[in-house]
Amino acid sequence: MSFMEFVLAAIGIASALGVVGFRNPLSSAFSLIVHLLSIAGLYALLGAHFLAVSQVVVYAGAIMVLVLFVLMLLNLKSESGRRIGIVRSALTLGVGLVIFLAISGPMLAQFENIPQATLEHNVKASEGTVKAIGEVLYSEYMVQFELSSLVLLVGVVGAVMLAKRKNVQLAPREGGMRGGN
Amino acid sequence: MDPITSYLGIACLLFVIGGIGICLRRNAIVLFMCVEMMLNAVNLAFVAFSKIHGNLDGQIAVFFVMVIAAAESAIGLAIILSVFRSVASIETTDAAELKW
Amino acid sequence: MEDIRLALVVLIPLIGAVVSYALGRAAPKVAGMFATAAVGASFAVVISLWRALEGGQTFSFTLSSWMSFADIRLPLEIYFDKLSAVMCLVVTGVGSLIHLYSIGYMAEDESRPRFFSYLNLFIAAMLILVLGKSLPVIFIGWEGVGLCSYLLIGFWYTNPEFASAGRKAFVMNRIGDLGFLVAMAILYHACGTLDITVLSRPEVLARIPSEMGFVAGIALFLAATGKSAQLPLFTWLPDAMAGPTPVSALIHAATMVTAGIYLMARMFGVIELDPMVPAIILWTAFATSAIAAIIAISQNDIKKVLAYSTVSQLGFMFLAVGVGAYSVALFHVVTHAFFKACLFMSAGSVIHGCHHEQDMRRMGGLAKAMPLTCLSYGAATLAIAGIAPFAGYFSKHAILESLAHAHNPYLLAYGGLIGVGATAIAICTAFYMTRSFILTFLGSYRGEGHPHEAPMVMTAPVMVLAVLSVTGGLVLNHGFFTYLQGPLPPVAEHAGGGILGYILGSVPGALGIAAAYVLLVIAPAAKEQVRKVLWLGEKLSAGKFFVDELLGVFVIAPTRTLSGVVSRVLDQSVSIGTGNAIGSISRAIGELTCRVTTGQVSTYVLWMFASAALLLYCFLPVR
Amino acid sequence: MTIPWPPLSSLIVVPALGALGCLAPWFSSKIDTRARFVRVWALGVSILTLVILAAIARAATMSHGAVLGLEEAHQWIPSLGITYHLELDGLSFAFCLLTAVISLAVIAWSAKPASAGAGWYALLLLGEATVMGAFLATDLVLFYIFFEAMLLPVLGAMALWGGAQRLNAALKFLIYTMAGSSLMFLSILYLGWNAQAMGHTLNGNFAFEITTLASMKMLNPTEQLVLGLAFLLAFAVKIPIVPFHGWLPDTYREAPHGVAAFTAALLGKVGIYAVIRFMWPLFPHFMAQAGPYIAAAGAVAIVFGALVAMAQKDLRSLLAYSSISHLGFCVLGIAGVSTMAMTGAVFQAVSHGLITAALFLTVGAIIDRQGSRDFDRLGGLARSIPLTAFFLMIFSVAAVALPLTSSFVGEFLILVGAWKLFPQWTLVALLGVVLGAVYTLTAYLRTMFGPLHATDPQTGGDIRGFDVVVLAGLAAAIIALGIFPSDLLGMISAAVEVSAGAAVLADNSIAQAFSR
Repeated sequence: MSFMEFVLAAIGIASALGVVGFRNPLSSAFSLIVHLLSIAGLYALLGAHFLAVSQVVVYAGAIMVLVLFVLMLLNLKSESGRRIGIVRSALTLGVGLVIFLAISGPMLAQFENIPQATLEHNVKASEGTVKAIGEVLYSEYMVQFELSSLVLLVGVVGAVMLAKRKNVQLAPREGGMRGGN
Repeated sequence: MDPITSYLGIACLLFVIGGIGICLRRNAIVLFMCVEMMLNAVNLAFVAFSKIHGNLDGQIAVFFVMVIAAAESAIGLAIILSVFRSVASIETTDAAELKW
Repeated sequence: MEDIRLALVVLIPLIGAVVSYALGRAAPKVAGMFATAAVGASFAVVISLWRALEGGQTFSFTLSSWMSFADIRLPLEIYFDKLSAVMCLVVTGVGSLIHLYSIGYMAEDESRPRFFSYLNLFIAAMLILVLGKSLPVIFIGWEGVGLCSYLLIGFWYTNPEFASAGRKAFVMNRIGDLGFLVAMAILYHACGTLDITVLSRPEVLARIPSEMGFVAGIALFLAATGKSAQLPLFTWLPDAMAGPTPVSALIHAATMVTAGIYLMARMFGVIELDPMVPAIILWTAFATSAIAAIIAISQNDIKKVLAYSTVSQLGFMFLAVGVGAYSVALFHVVTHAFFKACLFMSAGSVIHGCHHEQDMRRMGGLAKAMPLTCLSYGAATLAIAGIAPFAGYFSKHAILESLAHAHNPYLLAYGGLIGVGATAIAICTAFYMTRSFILTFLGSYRGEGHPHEAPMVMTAPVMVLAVLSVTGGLVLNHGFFTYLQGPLPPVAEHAGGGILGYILGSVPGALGIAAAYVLLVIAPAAKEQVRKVLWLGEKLSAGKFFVDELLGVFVIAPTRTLSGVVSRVLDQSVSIGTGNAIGSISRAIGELTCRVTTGQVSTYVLWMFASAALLLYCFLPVR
Repeated sequence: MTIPWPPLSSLIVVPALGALGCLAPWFSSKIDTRARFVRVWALGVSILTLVILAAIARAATMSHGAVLGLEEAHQWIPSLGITYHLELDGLSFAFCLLTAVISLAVIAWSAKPASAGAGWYALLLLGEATVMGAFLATDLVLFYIFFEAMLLPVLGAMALWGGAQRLNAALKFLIYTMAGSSLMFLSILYLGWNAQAMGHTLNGNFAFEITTLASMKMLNPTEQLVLGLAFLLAFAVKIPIVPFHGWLPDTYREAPHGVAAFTAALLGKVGIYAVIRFMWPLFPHFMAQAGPYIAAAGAVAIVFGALVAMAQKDLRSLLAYSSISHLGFCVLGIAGVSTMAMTGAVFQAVSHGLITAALFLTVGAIIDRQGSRDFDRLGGLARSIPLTAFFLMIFSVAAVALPLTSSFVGEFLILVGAWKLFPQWTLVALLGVVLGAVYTLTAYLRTMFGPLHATDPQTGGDIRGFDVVVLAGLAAAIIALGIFPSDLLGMISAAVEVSAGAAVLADNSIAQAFSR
């Protein structure tokens, strides 16, 4: 593991913890930006150049701008003072630990003994340059690519529709049929 | 530890951190960000797999995930906005209308 | 032989009921006349039928096939023989007189149309009762007269007590009807028919199993006790005096209450299947008659005296039934119809004349104010007291005589005792009737206002009945028993005749009259002495033997309590409660489990992750 | 298999289409004149149904003599052996006639909930169609569908226009009946599967048609016991037999008057009908064993219902419990193989339908006009509303089974017929005759007699117009059936004998059990 990789991974994990840990959502958002950038770095180190750039542009750029925009719009406050119960925290951490062990254990075991030669041989084949990605995308994944554009279109229209509606109040809760005798 | 498997380990860790965040936080936007974080963890694993297997399929998958995530974030944030309009809060505890 | 006239007998009063009401809505005065005319017309048809009834011929008419289907034959058929003829003549004859009387009595009542409509309806029902060819058809009339009785007792329904009296009469009759239904069920299954002409044949009756014979007989008698006010179901009759007086005269003296005797006479074959049944009838009748006579002594309401007297006389009739002298019982039914209707109508005239005063203590000296009424009441009193040659003498005498001839294995040596007791009751009867006469008509007037004689339309029918009370017995005495020998068993020939016989036979009545005259007029002081000696009797008499109270404590109150307990405990708590409890338990489980859905996304996600962790832990090898 | 003209299906289809027609847009307008149109339309449809029924019966009696026996059969779901099979015999005819008459009466009755519009008539016509279907279907699956479907209109009308506790009552009704009938559905499936497993069916399929199933005699006593109990539970809830009556007081108290009349008159009758039509032929052995218990339940219901009715202070509750009491007679009648008692039970069911519907309508008129249903707040009404009092008297008298009313015929035949089989229970049942008189007359006394209690004499008006025609028609029907019942009795008994006769043939033990 190279130094760069180590640093980026450390920043990524730390900023991830920051996203979860900061009480102020704005801090979380900025922390997430840092996290996304560090992941972009890791992509670059893995040879996925196009994805690294996309990550910066789409995630750290567009999506996070949107998030920040919404946060500003909603006149954000810190999360209300209600504390998270100790039991619940413990339970969550325990579950997290189990999942981590359960996933990472077998996965690491699966790929532990990959010969170095294979990896080095693969470096060239898996180098995600814009050209390489483009060739695959516009040949093998042509249909999916076009469909994804549709998804984006629907997303845009839906977002506009949802955000546009005004004066729509949820009906007040009714007692329903829960009247006892 | 092998460098490439350490990527997988990091991905797992990030995924779990995101999950823990969803379980513990109440702010809908933070929840949303945690979801993005989990997606990123998986993306990272995909890229690592791409390298392990020596082809670009993993990276293509990441590309599509990004596209979907972009659409999802647009819709998700719009939903958060309209929920905020009706309950004047973006804390998930306050929007519990659908229970029972 | 089919004869359409038979249908007319019933249909004319029925149509009269509808038309007189409809007419009466427009012109109230017409209602009474029309109703009277209807009954009169029916009477005329009955006479024409009766005269055609020669040489054992009978008439019948089928109105509808009714409950006939598959192999079951229960047509709605009416039937006219000598027994029916006697009853029909009494019902329509006395009935038309009472209708006529009612025109005057009810002249000031707003609801006259309703009254006459009910009255006509009653006549129709009573005619069905006595004309029915099978037990279910008799039951139609049986229930029909009960309904009319209910409606007429509660005629002035704005007084809740009157309405309750009607309900009491109906319910007590219903208890008797149970017996009727049971008897029909037994007879149907044993004999395969309910036709009374078939059921009187010995070879058909022989098919009834012996233990069922007893049950059927007792069940029929139970029916009769309800309708004819015998122990223990007689308390409704005095209460029934709440109705207008013509109703009391027609229904609760002359006709409906004798239906029980008619039924006994019709079904005598069943009654006599088990000798235990006549014995029970005899003792019940004796007890009823004695109790009612004793109660009548201490009554002050003129109608109540007559009511208890009716119960007592009905007991007398059942005495005759108990010893198998059915035509004698029927004879007393006829004479009783004459003199009791006369008494009631006279009493009605008195009540009418005294401005609806019924208490004898506030009457007195009315002989001067209403001489005609006094005359008729006196004649009827002599008749009921059993003074020769008045009508009551002959029938009572015949009953006492048939008691002497009684032979029933269950009576053992007590047959004679009943004869003696019945004579004592006869004395009693004479006593309280004379008492009522003296209190009402002799002495000086103790009430308020000016009593006046009833109008012609009322006195005329009363006089007719008075004449019948005087002569009816003498005229009928000769032919009556032989006339009824077709449908009824013959009775032992009685001596009766001769002036000496008349004088001896009148002794009990004369004793009673004399005793009453002595105690009330000649030596009132002695009355207190007698009261002291007979204090227990007086207590019982004044308290009406506490039959109502006993029924209240042992029947009505337990039923009420049971009703409340069943309603609250068995129904609300147990049946419905169990259902509700099951519902509540399910709901509680639901309430508990739906706590899982908190509406908190974080919690859901935690559940999801935990489940995923569990799955992963189970299915992936964890290093 | 000949399909008569008009076909039997028209008895179901005409009211169903009529119900759809009620909802057509040209009726939905709120304008008064148009609202009147929908009433005329519904009346026309229900009259047409009655006419069709009469025409079918007339055509059948012309060609077949007194015995009706019309069938209409189509394949429906051949792969499952489910057929669309309708049959009109005397038994069905009696109940179909009742259905048509009661529907007509309830639709013609002018008083309906204030907020009810075209939907009221649509639901009533739908109710008529489904009940009609239940009385005609001979395929068990088809019967089950109608059996459940007839709940919907009633529940809908109750939930929409009922009293204050309407939702609770509707829910209770639904749960009770569903709990009862779900086991029956399983049993029906078992029957169909069993027929296939035993290889008795034509094409190796399931079979659900009653005559096919009954003729197979394939159930052993244990199966009969289990399946019979499941069927019995469904019908015991529906009739209802004590102690499965928990839904009834609430339903009859909360439903709008017309719906209460409809429910009381028709729904329970399906249970009576089904016991004769399905249970006796299918489970003869079980029925022979259970007969005394059913008779006991009937007798107990008579006395129980009467005692509880005596304790009621509310007119509608009193009617509810009196209904339990009167239906006890029907239960007593169907407990054993006796043509007399069974015919009487069917007749009593028809008669009770007419009387109870009439009573619910009359009492509804009193409650609506006096604004109270409590005895303590009523009284002396005979003077202010004489016409209502007159009709209430007629129907009360009919309810206590006075002769020359239809209920006497029914009760008399039941009591006399059942006496031979279950004398002890018949004696218990007879007590109900007395108690019935007590509570009925007490109710009449406390509403109509005595001093006037109503606070404002202006509130109460007498019934008038069309309502008088409805009540007079019902009264005429009750009395006509009381005087001339023999034709209907003949039709019913012919069908009952077929059903009970099949049971006797199928199981010798019945012949032994009931031969004396």
